[in-house]
Amino acid sequence: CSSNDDVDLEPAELVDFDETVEINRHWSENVGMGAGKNYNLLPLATLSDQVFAVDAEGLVAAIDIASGDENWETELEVPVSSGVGAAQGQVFLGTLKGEVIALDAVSGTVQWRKPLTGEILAPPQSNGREVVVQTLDGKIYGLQASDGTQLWMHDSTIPALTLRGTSTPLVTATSAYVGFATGKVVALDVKDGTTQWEQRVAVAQGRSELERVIDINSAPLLVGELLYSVSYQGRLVALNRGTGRGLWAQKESSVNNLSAGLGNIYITDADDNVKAYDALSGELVWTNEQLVRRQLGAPQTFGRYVAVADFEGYVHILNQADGAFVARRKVDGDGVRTPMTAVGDTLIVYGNSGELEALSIEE
Amino acid sequence: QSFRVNDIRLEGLQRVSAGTVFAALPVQIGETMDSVAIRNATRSLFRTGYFEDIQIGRDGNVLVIGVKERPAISEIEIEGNKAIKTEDLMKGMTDNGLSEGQIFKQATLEGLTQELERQYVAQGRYSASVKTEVIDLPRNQVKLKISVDEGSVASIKHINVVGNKAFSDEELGDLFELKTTGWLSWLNSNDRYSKEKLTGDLERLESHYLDRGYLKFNIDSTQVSLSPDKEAVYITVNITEGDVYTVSDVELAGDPVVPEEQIKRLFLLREGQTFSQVLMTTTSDYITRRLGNEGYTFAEVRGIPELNDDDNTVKVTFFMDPGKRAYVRRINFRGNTKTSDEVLRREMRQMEGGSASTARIESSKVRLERLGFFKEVTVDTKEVPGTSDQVDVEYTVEEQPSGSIGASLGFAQGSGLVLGANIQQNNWFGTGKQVGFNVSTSTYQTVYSFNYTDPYFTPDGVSRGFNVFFRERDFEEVNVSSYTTDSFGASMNFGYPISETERLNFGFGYTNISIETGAFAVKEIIGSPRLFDESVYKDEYITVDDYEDILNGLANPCSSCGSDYDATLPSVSTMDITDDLLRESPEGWIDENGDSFDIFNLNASWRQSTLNRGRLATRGASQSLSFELSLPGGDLEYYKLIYTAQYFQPLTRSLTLRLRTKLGYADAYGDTTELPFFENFYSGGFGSVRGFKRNTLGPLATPADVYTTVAYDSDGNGTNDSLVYVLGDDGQLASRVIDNDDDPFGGNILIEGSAEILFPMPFIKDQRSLQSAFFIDAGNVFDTDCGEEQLNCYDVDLNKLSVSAGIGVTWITGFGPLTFSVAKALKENEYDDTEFFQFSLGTAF
Amino acid sequence: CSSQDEGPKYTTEKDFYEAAQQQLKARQWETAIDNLQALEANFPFGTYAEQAQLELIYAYYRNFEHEASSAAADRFIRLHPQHRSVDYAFYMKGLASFTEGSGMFERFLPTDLTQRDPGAARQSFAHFSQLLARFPNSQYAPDARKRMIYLRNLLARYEIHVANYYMKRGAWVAAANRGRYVVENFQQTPAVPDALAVMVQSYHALDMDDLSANTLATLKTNYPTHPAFKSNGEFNYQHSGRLEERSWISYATFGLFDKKDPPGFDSREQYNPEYFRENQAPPEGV
Amino acid sequence: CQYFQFPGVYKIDIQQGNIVTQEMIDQLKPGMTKRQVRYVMGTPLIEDTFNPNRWDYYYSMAPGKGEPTKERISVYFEGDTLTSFSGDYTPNGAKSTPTPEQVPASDSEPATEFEAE
Repeated sequence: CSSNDDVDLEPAELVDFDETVEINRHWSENVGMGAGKNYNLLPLATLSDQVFAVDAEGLVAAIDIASGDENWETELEVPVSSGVGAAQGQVFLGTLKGEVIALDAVSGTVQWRKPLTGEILAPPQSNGREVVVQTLDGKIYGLQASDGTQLWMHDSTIPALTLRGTSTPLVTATSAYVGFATGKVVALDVKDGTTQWEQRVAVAQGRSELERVIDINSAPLLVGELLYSVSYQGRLVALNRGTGRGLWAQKESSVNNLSAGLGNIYITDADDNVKAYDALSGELVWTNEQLVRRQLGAPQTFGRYVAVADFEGYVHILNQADGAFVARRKVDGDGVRTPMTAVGDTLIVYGNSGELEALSIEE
Repeated sequence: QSFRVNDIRLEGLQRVSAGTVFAALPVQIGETMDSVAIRNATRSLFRTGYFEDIQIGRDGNVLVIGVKERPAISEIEIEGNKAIKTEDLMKGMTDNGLSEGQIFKQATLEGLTQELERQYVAQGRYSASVKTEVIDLPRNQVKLKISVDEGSVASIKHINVVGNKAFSDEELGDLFELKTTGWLSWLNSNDRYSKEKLTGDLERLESHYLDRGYLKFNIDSTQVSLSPDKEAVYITVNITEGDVYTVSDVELAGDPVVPEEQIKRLFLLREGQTFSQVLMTTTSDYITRRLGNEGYTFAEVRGIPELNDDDNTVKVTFFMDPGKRAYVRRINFRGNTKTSDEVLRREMRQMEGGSASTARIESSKVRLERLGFFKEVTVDTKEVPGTSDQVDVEYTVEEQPSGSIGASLGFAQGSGLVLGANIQQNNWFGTGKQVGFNVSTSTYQTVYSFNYTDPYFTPDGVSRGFNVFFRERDFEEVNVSSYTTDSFGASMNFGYPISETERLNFGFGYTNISIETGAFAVKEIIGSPRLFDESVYKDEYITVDDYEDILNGLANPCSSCGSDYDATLPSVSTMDITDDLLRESPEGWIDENGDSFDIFNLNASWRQSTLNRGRLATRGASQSLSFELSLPGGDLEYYKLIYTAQYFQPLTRSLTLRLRTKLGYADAYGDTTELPFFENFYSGGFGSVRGFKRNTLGPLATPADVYTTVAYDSDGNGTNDSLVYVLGDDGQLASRVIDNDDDPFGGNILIEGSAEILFPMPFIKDQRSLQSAFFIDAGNVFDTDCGEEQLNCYDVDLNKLSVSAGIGVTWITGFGPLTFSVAKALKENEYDDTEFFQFSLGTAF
Repeated sequence: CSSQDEGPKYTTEKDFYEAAQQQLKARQWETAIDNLQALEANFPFGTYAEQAQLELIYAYYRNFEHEASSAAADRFIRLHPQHRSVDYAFYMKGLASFTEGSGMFERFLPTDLTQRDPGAARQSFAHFSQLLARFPNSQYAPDARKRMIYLRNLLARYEIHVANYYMKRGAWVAAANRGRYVVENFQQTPAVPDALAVMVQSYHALDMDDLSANTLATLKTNYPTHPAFKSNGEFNYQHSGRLEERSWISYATFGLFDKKDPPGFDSREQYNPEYFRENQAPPEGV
Repeated sequence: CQYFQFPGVYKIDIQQGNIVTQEMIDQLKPGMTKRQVRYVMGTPLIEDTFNPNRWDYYYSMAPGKGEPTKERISVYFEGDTLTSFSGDYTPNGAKSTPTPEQVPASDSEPATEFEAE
């Protein structure tokens, strides 16, 4: 008789291929204890020639992108849950206790601290004058960048059960684009918080609480006049940044940030397929299913390639054109979950155990 | 074209009965049929759900209905389910019409898979998925194969309270029932998220703040978020604490039916004190209860805090609405199928047709529990429809065996197999009378006794009873020095309550007791060494050398004289015993007081009990002081004073501390020299100091001293026909000490005590007839005038107490209490016998 | 893996039903129940299904499984409300709770059911009255009616016992109300004469002589031979508490010996012919 | 049953009937309907089945220790309206009425009363 074999599936095996390019490592640094046990993303931030990283216990480090030398290091002694946001000489962080901290980008000294009401899981973003922060309880705060006084607050009611993590706001000179756990993208005036437009990305279906989760955890991506956003168990949409009207939409489900390059939008969906959609028409250009169930992080374009990292710490480099593997390198045994960032042709990867590496491709 | 139907024929029916089809058909024989009627018939037949396809045709004037039945489910197989057992899944399936033998409907199957997934989500298994497969079988049957991938349980990884300044995260964390995965989570699965538990936790959090004066405390929002792999749950609670409020004033409002000072005494909130919600609600409960006692059972009292934000103070006003004075119309009892109504009703302190008082209704419930006949008693007051001030009170009881009935096969430690019928029933045929007759034999005692007590001889609870007994006890068997007592007698007792919780009992009786001492009775009982009775032993003695010859004679019989060893005995000369040859033997008790007595005794006792249950109590206290006096003029004059007490103190919701003590003092008076040894106190064993052999603590008896004797041929006819003593070399008759193991002798002072922690047995649901406890027992027996050579005999000396610790379990079964214990001696005196495991079933000795 | 338990010995419906019939006749209730259940499971819509359900009710009852029998009857009523013998199901529900009160224990030991919890009796009375209301001319109606009378007497006698206790206790209002409850709710039961006597005695003790007088008048006219009347026709007020009747023994022993306790009123022998020995077996299934 | 008893036997209080106070009596006015009387005096515990026009408010208290007290007042009706009442009370409250204090405070044992629940 059929013994009840457990039906859970194994992550896909690594496919072997002949590497067509060389990955070389410029430098590698160690930043504190890394992302820690809980599932929280601690995105990096780059400003002029420095990259800023923070570990789960509040150690902030500023490292020179070219040389990899550490410019300064500050110990905040408070659990940081939001990763780093940076703009015009200032670095911003959010903590589990709902406090926003601003540091001077050059010296690393704390400029001001501002307590808010909810956990901050996404890095505060700033355009130099205002800082926009989203807290887990569905509130968006506009703060004065110089001293942290609160300018405005936009509130939205969020469903009882949501996915861990919030969408990082996209802040421009005039407006702030934010994705909510309600499956909506909202454009707010950055000075007074009034709603410019609001667009629904996904509609909740299904009976159980779980089937009705349609969080937008990915940060809105601005490419030219179009704003791209994807929700969980919902859709990938392209919206006009001024009016919010939808240009095209594809049925998609992802919690990771998007990336753009060579006219495509790159996405790693909930089943860990890497896909490329045409930015203007929304056509599916290519799909790479060879990394299924390897818990992929957000894709990151750099040079002519797009990189994704998985739970075993491998960084896979694919061609932006056809999605084929070109190279692979193991960065951090504990895995890489935090979204990577790119400056020109160098890719900066931050492993879960605190390993920070800068990579680039040898042609 | 319509036609008249004069017959109906059914084709294709397999399992569905013709009756069901006809019942569903809207058309009867004799009616006219047209296309509209045919369509209706088809539709109504489809609605029965039994048929996949229906053809209605015509054969002349016969209506032909061809049906193809939907397949019936012959078997349902579920696999891969561990968390939810197959029976629960099956039950869920049968509830919505999917079970073996039922007709298979696709719609219900979809509904079912969603139902299963919903059940798994409810259990926190968010990543569960259910796949179904329908396999066709012959004879139009199908097999359902359901494979379940339960995934792993989403466990709580992180609970984060944002905005708490006054209390640390750990302090607030303790309030939560939901916990992050800890090392015990596999057992109590407290790291599994559930909505109900979260709401409970939030209420506890709120009352934690409100009880400490944070009146403006508010839970702004809570978020429950799930990691993308659906295996980790994060709970965030955002709060604003607000300031601490102190009480500025406490007032009463509404019409007080009871003088205000009496109510003011109940206030738990005082001016200047930090406000506490729990104190406010408890105060209003006390006031409601106080009004209830006054007869206003419909009274409602609400405490309203008025906040004054500028100086952070709060004025508390208690609004009292006594409502109508309520009266009890009828008191009903439910569940007493064995116990008669009067036995319950006579415990009532609340009268029908009288003003209802919550205190009396409540204390009546406690009195029912104290009877010990019921496992559980619940009380419920219902308003009488049509009146605004009358209530009916309903007591629901669940009966439990009250005593042991039927031939009880008991095995008590030390007294061996207790055989025979010893029936002790405290609720004889449900009449509440205590009746017991005991015909039991065991190695240690044979007892024939009958006792009868009517606790309610008068309505006020004056009890009257008597008992008659015949008892033969052989103390040797139960590790006490060798003697047997035969006693019989009768006694009469009566008692009456002197307050709600106290009773006085009196009794007087006659007992006749006679003692036979064995040959080796210990010195304390009868002096030794002593000469044996003349019939067997001549009062003569022989010299030591003759004694050795006899022994040698015995040791190596001569080879020539055949098997008959007697012939070789040397002839010896015997001499008469003179008193100076007798050893000095101090008088024992029997020498001084004789060995058969007629005693008239009088006993009186005072008993007080506020225990919450008759058996296996868990709260309250009870104590009793009893005094027994054998009246002067009887053959024996002694008195006995015994004090026992126990006290329960709940420690936590499930643990209770129980302290127990038993003190005894007895002594003789008048012309009885010393307390009769058979009335001595003993200690050790079950029910006193566990971990020690039964009755072995305390003074030991000094073994008897016995003259040496030998058989010899007095008249030279070649056979040993009489026994004679031997002259020792110290000029007196030789004697030796019988070194049987040191039998305990008991004493006239008993000190015993024990401290127990009662804990609920794990994995057992119905705890009501079970009690388990860690215990520390201590105790010993002392004697005011010990014999000179008596071992282990001390006057009262507390650090001579033997102490043991262990675990004991008591279980009330139909046969009576089954008790066993495992104990280790912590401190033991030199001669104590320890015993690790002890148990007794049926009515222990 | 799910080992196939030795499948039903019988293959067709008819065999199941025949087997069950023999077992019922041979009083093997246990096996009959199993067969009937197997029949119903495998042939839910067969010709014998309904009949099997009826037999099941009867088998459970005779096997002392009162709850199961009552539940099976409920199920039958729900499934076949218009079935021609659905009245049997109602009747059996009444019967199940009728004998509920006297389980194994009471059957062998002489217990006076009128002093025990009347809950089961009240429930049985309700079921029977439902039967009479819906099927007045069912074949079980006469027997149900007889049982209802027995139950009503039992409930009334229970009230009198309580009244007697309250009189012993000296709670006269309680006793009077219990008496009045019987007179108002249990007319024509043999307990009424005792109820009237209780009311006479209670009102007398409450010094409400006018109430006591006219209740006495009703008692005298309807039940002149009630034991409470003394030979000369006067009412014997047992509880007047006059001291002189007490013997010197009870005096000397504080009333412990030879205490004459007022017995209360119990004229069952005279007015309450022991109608119905309830362990008479109920009629076989139809 | 007041036969000679043990010294000091604890007897419980037997309280029967409706507690009637002077304020209740003062509110009674002839002509009130039965519902009004019932609101003021409460439901009478003794009702005569044969004579609906007469309500008896009887109160008795036989305490464990001490003298039993008895109060009685009967109320008569014509149809639905109150005509007269007689018994131990007089409208202007001449007779001392058992104020609630005389009803002894709760006699339950203090220790377990509150924590019994």
